[in-house]
Amino acid sequence: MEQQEQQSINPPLGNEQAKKLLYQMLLIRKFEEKSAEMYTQEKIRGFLHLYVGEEAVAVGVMQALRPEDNVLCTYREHGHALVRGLKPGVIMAEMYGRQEGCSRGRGGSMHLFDAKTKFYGGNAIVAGHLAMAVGMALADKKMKRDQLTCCFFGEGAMAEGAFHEAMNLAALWQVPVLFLCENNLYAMGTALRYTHAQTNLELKGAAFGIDSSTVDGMDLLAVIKAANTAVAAIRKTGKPHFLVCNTYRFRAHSMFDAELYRDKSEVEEWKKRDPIPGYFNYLLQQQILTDVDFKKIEGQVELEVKQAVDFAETCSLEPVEELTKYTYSEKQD
Amino acid sequence: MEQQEQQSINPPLGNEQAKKLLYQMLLIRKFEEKSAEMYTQEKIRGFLHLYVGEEAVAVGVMQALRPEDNVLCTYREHGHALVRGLKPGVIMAEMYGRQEGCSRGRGGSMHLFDAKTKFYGGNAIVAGHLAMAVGMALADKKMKRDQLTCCFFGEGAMAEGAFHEAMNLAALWQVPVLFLCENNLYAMGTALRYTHAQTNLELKGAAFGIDSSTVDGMDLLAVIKAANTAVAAIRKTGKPHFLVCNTYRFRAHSMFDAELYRDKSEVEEWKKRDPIPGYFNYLLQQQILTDVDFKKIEGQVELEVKQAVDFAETCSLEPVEELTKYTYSEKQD
Amino acid sequence: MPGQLITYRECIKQAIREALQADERVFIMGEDVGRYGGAFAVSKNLLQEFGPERIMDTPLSEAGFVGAGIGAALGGMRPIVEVMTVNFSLLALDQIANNAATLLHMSGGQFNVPLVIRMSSGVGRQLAAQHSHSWEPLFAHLPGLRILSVGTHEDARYMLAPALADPDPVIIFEYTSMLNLEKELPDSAESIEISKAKVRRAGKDISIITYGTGVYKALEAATELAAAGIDAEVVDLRVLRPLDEETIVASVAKTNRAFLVEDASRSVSVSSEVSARIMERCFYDLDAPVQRLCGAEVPIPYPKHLEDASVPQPAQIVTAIKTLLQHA
Amino acid sequence: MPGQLITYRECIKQAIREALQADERVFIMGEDVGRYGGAFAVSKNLLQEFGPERIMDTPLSEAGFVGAGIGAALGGMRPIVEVMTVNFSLLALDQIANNAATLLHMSGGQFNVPLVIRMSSGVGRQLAAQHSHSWEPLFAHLPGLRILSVGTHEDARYMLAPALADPDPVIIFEYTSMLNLEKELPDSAESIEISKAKVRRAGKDISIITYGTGVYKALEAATELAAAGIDAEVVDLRVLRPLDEETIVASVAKTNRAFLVEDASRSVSVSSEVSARIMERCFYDLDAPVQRLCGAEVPIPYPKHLEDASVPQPAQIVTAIKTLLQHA
Ligand SMILES: Cc1ncc(C[n+]2csc(CCOP(=O)(O)OP(=O)(O)O)c2C)c(N)n1
Ligand SMILES: Cc1ncc(C[n+]2csc(CCOP(=O)(O)OP(=O)(O)O)c2C)c(N)n1
Ligand SMILES: [Mg+2]
Ligand SMILES: [Mg+2]
Repeated sequence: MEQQEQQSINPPLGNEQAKKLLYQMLLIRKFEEKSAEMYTQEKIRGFLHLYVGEEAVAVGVMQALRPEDNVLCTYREHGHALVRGLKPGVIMAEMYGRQEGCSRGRGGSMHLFDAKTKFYGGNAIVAGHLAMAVGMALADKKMKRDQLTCCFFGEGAMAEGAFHEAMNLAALWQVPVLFLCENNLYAMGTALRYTHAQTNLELKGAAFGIDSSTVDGMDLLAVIKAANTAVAAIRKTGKPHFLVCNTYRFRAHSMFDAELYRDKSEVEEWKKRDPIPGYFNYLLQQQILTDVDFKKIEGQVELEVKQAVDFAETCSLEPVEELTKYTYSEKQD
Repeated sequence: MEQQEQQSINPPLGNEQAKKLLYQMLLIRKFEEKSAEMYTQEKIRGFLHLYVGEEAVAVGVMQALRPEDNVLCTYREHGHALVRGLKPGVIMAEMYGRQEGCSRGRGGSMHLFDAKTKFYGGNAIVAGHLAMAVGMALADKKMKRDQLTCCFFGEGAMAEGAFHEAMNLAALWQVPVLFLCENNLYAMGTALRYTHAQTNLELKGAAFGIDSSTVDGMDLLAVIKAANTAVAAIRKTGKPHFLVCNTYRFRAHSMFDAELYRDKSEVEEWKKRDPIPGYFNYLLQQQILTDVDFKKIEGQVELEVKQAVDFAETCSLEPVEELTKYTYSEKQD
Repeated sequence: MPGQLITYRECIKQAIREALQADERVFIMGEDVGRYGGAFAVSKNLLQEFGPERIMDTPLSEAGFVGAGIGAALGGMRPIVEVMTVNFSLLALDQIANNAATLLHMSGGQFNVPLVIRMSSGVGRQLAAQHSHSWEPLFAHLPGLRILSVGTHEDARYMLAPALADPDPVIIFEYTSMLNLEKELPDSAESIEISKAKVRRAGKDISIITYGTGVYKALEAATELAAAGIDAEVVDLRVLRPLDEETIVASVAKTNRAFLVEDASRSVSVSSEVSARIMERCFYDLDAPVQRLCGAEVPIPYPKHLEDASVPQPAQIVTAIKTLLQHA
Repeated sequence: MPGQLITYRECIKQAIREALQADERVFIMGEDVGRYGGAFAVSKNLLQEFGPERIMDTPLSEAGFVGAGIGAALGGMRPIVEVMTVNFSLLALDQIANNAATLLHMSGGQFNVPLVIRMSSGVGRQLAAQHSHSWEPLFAHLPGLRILSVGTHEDARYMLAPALADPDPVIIFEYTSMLNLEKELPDSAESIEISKAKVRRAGKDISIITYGTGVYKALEAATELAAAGIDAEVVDLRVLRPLDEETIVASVAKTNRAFLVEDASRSVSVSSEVSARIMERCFYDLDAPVQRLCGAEVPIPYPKHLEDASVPQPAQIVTAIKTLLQHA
């Protein structure tokens, strides 16, 4: 039965789906590399947090979600936004601070929002969105809507009291939240062992009686399986689940980070587990894709990223007169 | 060896010590009954939280501490203050709002403070003192002082993020804190099962890698044993320990509480396990005390409580001109 | 039934009941709102009437359940979150300031947060330093919030409905010390605007501008002043953010004098702001400098005489205004 | 070595190093102060110099480590707690307001809290709504705290020592946007008083009263005004609580006009308080109403042009003061 359930949750990847996932990972990678470039050119300002190396997590988890599910992320959310279906152009425009951006240019890199895809940020107070996620799931439960809320956060966020309160509330209320920890081993420059006395993060779920699991976040197929299992359980029981994805960020915390806190060799070691070649090799082996296909996809991605920049370049600044607009809702009369 | 260690930690109670413990429990009980009476007479105002039923916890834990250890409590702290060595008179004077009180009358029932006995309150923001306790222990560690910090709090407090952060910091920093949970099953009117998804509270220690234990808080001897064991471990290792004492409050949460949330029968059931007769019966059995001794002790306690009230009655109000005194320290020049 | 006495507590309770009856999306959540009956018995029996889905007891987790309230509001509900008292609200202030107050603007108008947070504020029960705060000024500083202060029975009864109808986060301050106070409730349920201050007593000699517990104190003082031939106008700010500057300006333009009364401690208070606005808008109308009578700059002590000394009292208002008018 | 340029960042760093060298009881704790080198590189290499016992990296737990700082201060240490930026400080505000600020009074004078909390504040790097707050007004409202604002290199270099010597909790606001700014540091380490405002430029026509990022902006404006024949005095408040009212009054008594500048949003701000105090103390000295130029009442948006529009700019100060003086 175990076996059967696994299978129904994880049908073998169809060719189209297989390609799409690769496309998504590549899109994140190239989009972010371009973003870094645009940052250097001072087209993008503020904080810019890149997800490079962690792509398998967003891609693997997001495919388990439905359009009606809610998604909440941190400030390291370009990847999630892209996979959730925000157009690269509106994200780039947002980072350019243009009003055609997904948040009218008001938010920048850390605050991507999109009502259409139920993408609730882009939240830059670490762990500040966890309780909101619980509340959204509570609303769904009260309204008897069959949908779940997926909340991404880092392992650093788990030291905040906010994590503790949100987990307890979700468990008490039995609401459908997927608590998705992206454990990339660092919170800025603070390594996991300096953040948590108990470094086996999954154990923290037990303190709230929440079902928990851990997966290799560098392995897309493993993430897909773990996410599908978790999501299926949430949909079935209506209860929260805590999933830890062990991953690594290849680049600095943000563009300001001199990376004094870790050895280059450690980064190089992890790069050997880069999720993109890892997954592509699997596709090669399975004869789902060829090198030629890869090049083709890569070309499409590069074109899409280029178009995003081109679009952002054409976009306009919000008139300064609109500064205070939307501080309060406009009167509906 | 287990056996041997147990013994050295728990020497058989001497007669004097046995009597003293009974005296302390009775003193808390009678002092609080008197306080309730004085509250009804409007001599005491504000919030008054009684500890009746929970006496074995404060008495059992406090005997394990040394004068140089730090003690932090909640607003339900008359008992702890008494056992720690604050004079009943200065506590009563404090509740009368008189300047001879232990906090110059500024604090009242919820804010007993005493530098001499290292009694750091009387803290009325639930869980607000836990992180302070960790900091005090950190100072001791840094200053290489061989002392520990004992921090009392209720099971309700454990739902606050503050609990989570304090536990993690104490574990990371390996500082000597005794986290002492007085689980009386209710946080105001909210029962344990509505406060915590995981009602086995001891399990929460594991989430931080903190050694934890649980004891029947209605049984003085059990509390003594558990407290001695925990304190010995802390003194030996310098690491924190989490001790849960399961207990029950016989009276309302505060004088404002109509107790709508629990059945009288539940309270009656628990009263059968009243720690005072329980302990006294043990002393009788062991022929350490007689009924006559009990009456004598009771008489002494009643006298002491009466004297406390008499003292408070003679005390004076702080002049209104001193209202803002000590908002900032007086200049030391 | 005009003429019937009702407590401030009962006014709040009726408002909540009505809201729960009127809209399925409304629910209350907070510590001890259900089984305990509310820390101040405001929600007594509502659990029995509406059930645990609508009257939700929460654990001690102020940041958590306020955050959840924001999320539930985003999800289409109309939560009334009760933070038992303002004293515990700082634990949730990050949620309020960084999420509730910013989401609409930061998302370019996409996500509004129709949340109501109620909390009990102020001194008056000898609850000492950690339980007697008047933190309205902190909240009144934050853009994106609407801050209401319930200084009368009328507002206690009728302000909740428009607050719930507001598409943005509204914070309602109620006052512990007034719960048992009985007054006649105006008969009409005339629709209350939560954008306007209200002149509670018209007068021509001086404007007493206040809010919260200050309103009845000011009215009491005004009655006494009237006996001394001084006709004071009493302005109840009601909405501490965004301030209704026009009502203030109109009153001061008429009386040419202003006296500000507030329980919160003086520095960087709502009265500071009102004084600054009068400076900016009414300087040339003023016959005398605006004066403030605010809370003492001190953690509130427990004993009655010191607690009383730490907030304005009607007698002080009377004396100060008499002096001010002699002077001018 | 007068004449040598030094960044604001380097000033802060030197002050911290000196404090660590001077007193064994001093240690720093906060997020990323050690291995990362400080979020803004202020504490770079201090870990290497002083070791992990004195430069303590903490987890993301603002309430926890601020509370621990209070405890360590009670335990005889002299902690410098760094809250990375003011934006995260609300998570610790309960600790600051209910513990640090009240313990001394509430214990009847028994327990003082010699704690210093530093945090970086303000706009200036396009960090958007959740990372651009100027929350000095919130802290300046709370009795029991001393609030310092570091508007110059001199204060960045010399304010920390007296803050550490203070027996009570001191909160120091530094400014992210000024970190890279180079200035000459006055040669002397003359002892700095943390109870006094400072006249940064003497003048006779108008008092520009400000703090923090406003100081250099005001000085810049004053230079330009001088060219137009207007002699502006610039008062740097420096201590936002308790306010040094005397310096303000003395300045306004001399110039008869005041113009207040502040990055924080306008309502219930430090400028409100200053305006109210001038109203109370200098009404009859004033030739014109006090004006305020404060931050816009809005969550700060990301794009440069909107960010710039949301805080005062020197050119606006110049224009406003020219208009004000014509008018008078
Ligand atoms: C409450 C809060 N404190 C501090 C910060 C500054 N900060 C931004 S990201 C970060 C590290 C977060 O680490 P983690 O949760 O592991 O996420 P990651 O960045 O690794 O994805 C810190 C300390 C913040 N944004 N919010
Ligand atoms: C932060 C905070 N929230 C709410 C309250 C109101 N309150 C006071 S005591 C209490 C219940 C605490 O329960 P618990 O921690 O179990 O301690 P007990 O009273 O049972 O000893 C509550 C909700 C408070 N004082 N502080
Ligand atoms: Mg991380
Ligand atoms: Mg309890």
